[in-house]
Amino acid sequence: MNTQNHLQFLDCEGVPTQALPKWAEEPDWFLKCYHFMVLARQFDTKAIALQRTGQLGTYASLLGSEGIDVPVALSMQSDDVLVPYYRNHACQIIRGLPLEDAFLYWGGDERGNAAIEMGKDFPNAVPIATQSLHACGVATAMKINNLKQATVTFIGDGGTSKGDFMEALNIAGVWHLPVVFIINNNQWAISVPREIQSAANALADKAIAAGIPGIQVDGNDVIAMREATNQALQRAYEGKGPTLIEAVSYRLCDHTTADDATRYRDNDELKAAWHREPIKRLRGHMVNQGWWDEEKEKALLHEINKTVQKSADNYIKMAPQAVESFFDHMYAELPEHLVEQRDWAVVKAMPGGSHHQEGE
Amino acid sequence: MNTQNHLQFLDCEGVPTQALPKWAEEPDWFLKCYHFMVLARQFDTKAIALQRTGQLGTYASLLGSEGIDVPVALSMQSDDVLVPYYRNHACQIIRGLPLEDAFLYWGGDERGNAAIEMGKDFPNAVPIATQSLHACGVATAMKINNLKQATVTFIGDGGTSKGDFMEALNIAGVWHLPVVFIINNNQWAISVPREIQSAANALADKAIAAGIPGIQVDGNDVIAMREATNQALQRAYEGKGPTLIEAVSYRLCDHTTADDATRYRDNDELKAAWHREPIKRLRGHMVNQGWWDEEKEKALLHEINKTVQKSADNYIKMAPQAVESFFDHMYAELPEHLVEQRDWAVVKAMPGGSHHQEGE
Amino acid sequence: MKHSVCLLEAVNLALASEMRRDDSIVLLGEDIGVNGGVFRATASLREEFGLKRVMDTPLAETMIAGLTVGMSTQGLKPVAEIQFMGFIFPALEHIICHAARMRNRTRSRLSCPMVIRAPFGGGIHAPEHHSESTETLLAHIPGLKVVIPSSPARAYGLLLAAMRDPDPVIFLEPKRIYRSVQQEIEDNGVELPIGKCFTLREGSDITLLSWGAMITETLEAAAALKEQGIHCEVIDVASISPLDTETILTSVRKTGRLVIIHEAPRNLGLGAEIAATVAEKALLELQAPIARVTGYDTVMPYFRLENHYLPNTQDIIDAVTQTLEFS
Amino acid sequence: MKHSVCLLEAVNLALASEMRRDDSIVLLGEDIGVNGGVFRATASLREEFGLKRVMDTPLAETMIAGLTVGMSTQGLKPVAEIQFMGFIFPALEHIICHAARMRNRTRSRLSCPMVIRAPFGGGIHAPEHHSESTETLLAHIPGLKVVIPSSPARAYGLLLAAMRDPDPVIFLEPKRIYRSVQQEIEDNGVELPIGKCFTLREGSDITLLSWGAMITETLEAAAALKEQGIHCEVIDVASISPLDTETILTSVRKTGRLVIIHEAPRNLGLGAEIAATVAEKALLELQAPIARVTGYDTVMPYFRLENHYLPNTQDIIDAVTQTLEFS
Ligand SMILES: Cc1ncc(C[n+]2csc(CCOP(=O)(O)OP(=O)(O)O)c2C)c(N)n1
Ligand SMILES: Cc1ncc(C[n+]2csc(CCOP(=O)(O)OP(=O)(O)O)c2C)c(N)n1
Ligand SMILES: [Mg+2]
Ligand SMILES: [Mg+2]
Repeated sequence: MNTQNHLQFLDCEGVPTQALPKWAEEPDWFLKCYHFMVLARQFDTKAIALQRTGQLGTYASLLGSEGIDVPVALSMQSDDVLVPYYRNHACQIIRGLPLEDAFLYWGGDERGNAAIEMGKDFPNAVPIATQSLHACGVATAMKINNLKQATVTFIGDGGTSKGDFMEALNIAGVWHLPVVFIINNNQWAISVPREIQSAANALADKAIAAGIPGIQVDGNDVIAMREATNQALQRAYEGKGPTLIEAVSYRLCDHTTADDATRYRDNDELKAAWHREPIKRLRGHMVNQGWWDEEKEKALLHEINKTVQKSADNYIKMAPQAVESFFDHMYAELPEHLVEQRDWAVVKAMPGGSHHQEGE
Repeated sequence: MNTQNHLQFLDCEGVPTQALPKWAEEPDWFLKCYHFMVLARQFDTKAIALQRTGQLGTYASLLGSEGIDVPVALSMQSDDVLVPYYRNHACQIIRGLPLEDAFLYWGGDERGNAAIEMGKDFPNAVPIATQSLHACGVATAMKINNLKQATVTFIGDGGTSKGDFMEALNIAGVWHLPVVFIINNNQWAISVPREIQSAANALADKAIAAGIPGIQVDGNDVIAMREATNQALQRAYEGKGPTLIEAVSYRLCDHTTADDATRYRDNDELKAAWHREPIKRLRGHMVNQGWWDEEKEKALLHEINKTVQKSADNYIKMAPQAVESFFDHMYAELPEHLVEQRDWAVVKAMPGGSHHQEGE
Repeated sequence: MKHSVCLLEAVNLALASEMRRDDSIVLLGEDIGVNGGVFRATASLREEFGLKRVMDTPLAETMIAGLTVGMSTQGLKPVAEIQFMGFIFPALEHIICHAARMRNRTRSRLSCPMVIRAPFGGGIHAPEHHSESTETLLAHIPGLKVVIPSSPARAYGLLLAAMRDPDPVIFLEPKRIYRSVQQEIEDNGVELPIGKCFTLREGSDITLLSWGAMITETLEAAAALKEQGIHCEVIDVASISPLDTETILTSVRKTGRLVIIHEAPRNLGLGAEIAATVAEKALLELQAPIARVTGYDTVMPYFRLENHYLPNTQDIIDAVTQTLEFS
Repeated sequence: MKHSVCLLEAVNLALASEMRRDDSIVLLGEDIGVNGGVFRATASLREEFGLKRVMDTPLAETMIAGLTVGMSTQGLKPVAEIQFMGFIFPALEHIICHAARMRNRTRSRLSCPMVIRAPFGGGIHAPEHHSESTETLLAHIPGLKVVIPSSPARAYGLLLAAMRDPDPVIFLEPKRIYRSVQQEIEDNGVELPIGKCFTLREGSDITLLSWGAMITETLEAAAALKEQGIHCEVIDVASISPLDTETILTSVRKTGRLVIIHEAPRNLGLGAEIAATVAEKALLELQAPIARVTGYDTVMPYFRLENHYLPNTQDIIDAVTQTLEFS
């Protein structure tokens, strides 16, 4: 098995490096893909701006992952299930998460995980790598219920070092689960570079340990990502089991808004990475194909800008949750002691109210 | 990398399947190896007998692992460190654990882990796979202190599915640690067969995920085991990093004395495995070489029988630990509340004494 | 149909019964299939329900818990077995960070109806790590329910309730009494309430609170004390989270005296919470300090000394006597 | 030389100071090297002590804990950082089953002198899982020591003690007050005792017990109450395991009233053990029920509502007032 076959179709300027797949002859998919990549990036810019002005909490930028998330989301069926990590806003938004709700989540409000449009998709996973096992559980349910569906789950390069991820690959192999694992190998786990995570030649090699297919893909190349994802999904739908895709990208941003990457990362490396970034590359291809021009670009930016701004405004206008909301979803039915504590919390939230309960 | 190279020198009858290494010309090592394998097996028989008569607790038989543990122990230097799982009595005994203490441990007495002869070796690990990480910690200490030593750690085939093991391979690869991982792949984890543990072609393939060398070895062939272990140890001593050895064997016994393998295991499979067992194979080779005969066999059995019997007698005669012993090693210095509780326990152990403390 | 069963068989009965009723229930764990579990709690279920509903897993507790969380969000009701409670630690991240939080995190969009079963407690002469009582670690976690049966009937009824609960339930089985008592129970699918204590014996002089295997010694002590004319009220806490504070307070208000008995270490054992709550809500009704008869704050010793670690009947009798003598 | 430092810098100072004194101390954790830790607790230590003593690890808490156990048995004194306490769960098996047990298991042949540091607690507007106070899970485990500083000086002195302790110490750093107060401390290598409370303020009317970040609000409440003529004794528990019961009892015997304040959930929070112990040993000296001012038994809400979860100064004042009014 040779997992190091680095799948690539477009070079950094968007020029094909090999014959393109048949589907790439039509512009429609590319236009849609480009639309969402630009949307994702504008959402990102806005989120950072909101954070800088105190209107959002610590935020994990998606910058540099557009070329992975967008083609993956576009390849999935709506009844597939997404089990994301915390950097898949682009994927989530395409699958239906309203922009408002995406802001809400990063604004420190649980309602950001509640949108009915998310269906059975999982919310963001903050504890690293735990999502890989949840995805296997979801895929097990699909398999038990004989559904022709697949589960797609993401993880960072750092996350691949945690036991959960490796246990997940392993069980997916043994149980032949309809699950697609996608590593966003953006080369950094906060300050820790890829080579300190593992001595594996490629992170895709971790598939070998689990006896499943693994492939390394250029994560800045949407054609390669679509190809790899589609094949993996087909395998899943056809009962042929799991696939591991290592999407090689670069974290073009700080780890989060609470991080300062200049403390540990070389500026030249970052510069070089910008040269490979996915939006420019796709635009290059579209322009070369005659599908895109300055004017269309301008119109798109304008439209998306409006959408994002409106969502941000809606987000900011949204009334906060009631205090009791953090009690109300602890259990399907609130136990006695929580009813009591909920009352204290409500009273405390009133002017002059106190947290401390009445003595007997 | 081809990890599936199944290393083997002797067939089931002890007939060479390929040219033997140079060192195999001399009988000494083989005689020693044979001695300890027989000792291990007799210890095992005695332990099971003691368990059946209520003089030992639940006991994990070593039957079928003699061909792995003995050559590994004989290959190690005394200042190497052993980090065992719970089925390495043979290895531990060769490294100095008195037979009495081995009985003591399985007799439910912590003193069985205390023998000064164990040096810095770890006691048995009951929580599966945790030892793999401890071994990496030990190897890290060796590396930091610039010692030309190696850490050797064992695990079962079942244990290779637990995150700890995979995290351990991974860190050993990244930090280039002087550690040798040995999988005793005895095909079963209690009732769960090897193929339900992993879809990997070989468990040795898990090395690829960590970017380290892995090799599959016939675990019933002491020559192969010595070769593989020696090479791995040399690599470690020379600062060349870790090695994973998958020793293919068979659990010739129940999982423990609390288990009944007939519930889940085919008798034919067991019978076939007895044909491959390590002691008969080594004896075949020694007889073929003219190093061994009936008479020597008889003398050895007699001698070892005496040794084992004497140790068992000593074990049974040993006075129990004082009650307070389970307090005295909780901390280097006993905190106040434990001093108080220790007193209650001592009083309670007296005739008519009670556990419950005096009120104030 | 009536069955004369021990606690272990009652677990098996409840699993089989509910699996017949509810197709969404699936079991997973180490050695639960052909082997029927190392204690035989799942014996013959593989035969009846097949590979897809009784799944032997690879050896990885983190994985078991993670799979369970995943499955439970998608319409299945997984019942996972952790072979011994001493091996539950790798599962805690998934239990604490996900099972206990999914409903709240998603404002009820997703939830985790799931059961994790594990035998626990000492006294069966087992090797190290096979005798723990670390229920505190689970009872402390908001979002979980933690249930401990102490008789075949309660095992049957509470396990049914656990499987029907819309939220994650940790079901701890006191293995020391897995086979100690047989009881006639009817396999009628009737559950017992989670979140309620069971008063096993009424009495007016003192309240004895316990759960799990220690109920045996607690009842023994109560019977012995009766001979001396002392009337103990014996309550099986059963649901250690959420706690049925009302029943406990009512009893203590009646008797004025309380002894709590548990195997777990004293420090931050559940006895602490119960004592604190009672002292807070019924201080003036207490006629004596609350006594706790517990395991020590040490590691459970290897089995040769484990009986010195475990509270026994005499300990309880002594604690009751002292509490009654207090003035 | 005197340094004016905040709690975070005091941690850094203690680490540097002891690493200079003791070659066997090595640090490991995620992002502790070049980055100096996500909070900068290990800033500049990589530069001073090199790669071999300040080790960035792959992202795996189980591994960090397992390595730490292994190293500690071989003559090193590892000090591991868990980036946030919310990520400590994968480390628990190694902490509970090995670090806490190695000495006992081997009758002191091997031991685990090691420190695990983790920032904990809410109030910094962090994402989910970055605000937990699950100290109960560690304090309940026999064989560990659990220490929580609440000022720069105590951070410095207690961390030195932790690094010199022959047994495993969990060192929890209240990140809400990482930078809130500057204090002059001398880098003189003088440790403070583990296992002892610190009386921060003497008073005769009521005892207030707390630890970590909540000490701030507790002292504020005491100051405000002073204005009303109420004299609070304020005790920083500091070592939550083993607990300094003596100092606590002495104070409560003097004041007759006790309020315990903590961020962790109420149910089985450490307040439960303290209240139970005090009620047991000093029942007759108590003039009012012990009050617990705590977090709720819910998941810590996302940060928009976290201030509603955290106890505040007014809560403490109210609890004191009610306790004093009790009769
Ligand atoms: C179990 C756990 N440990 C530590 C953290 C803190 N943490 C958050 S993100 C991160 C780095 C993750 O890097 P990677 O997996 O490469 O994903 P990326 O952020 O680069 O996309 C760390 C250490 C966490 N969230 N969960
Ligand atoms: C973490 C953990 N989970 C479960 C167990 C219970 N258990 C003990 S041995 C065993 C099977 C181990 O099989 P394997 O690793 O193949 O080793 P073998 O016993 O076959 O040598 C199990 C499940 C345990 N000891 N630790
Ligand atoms: Mg990354
Ligand atoms: Mg095995």
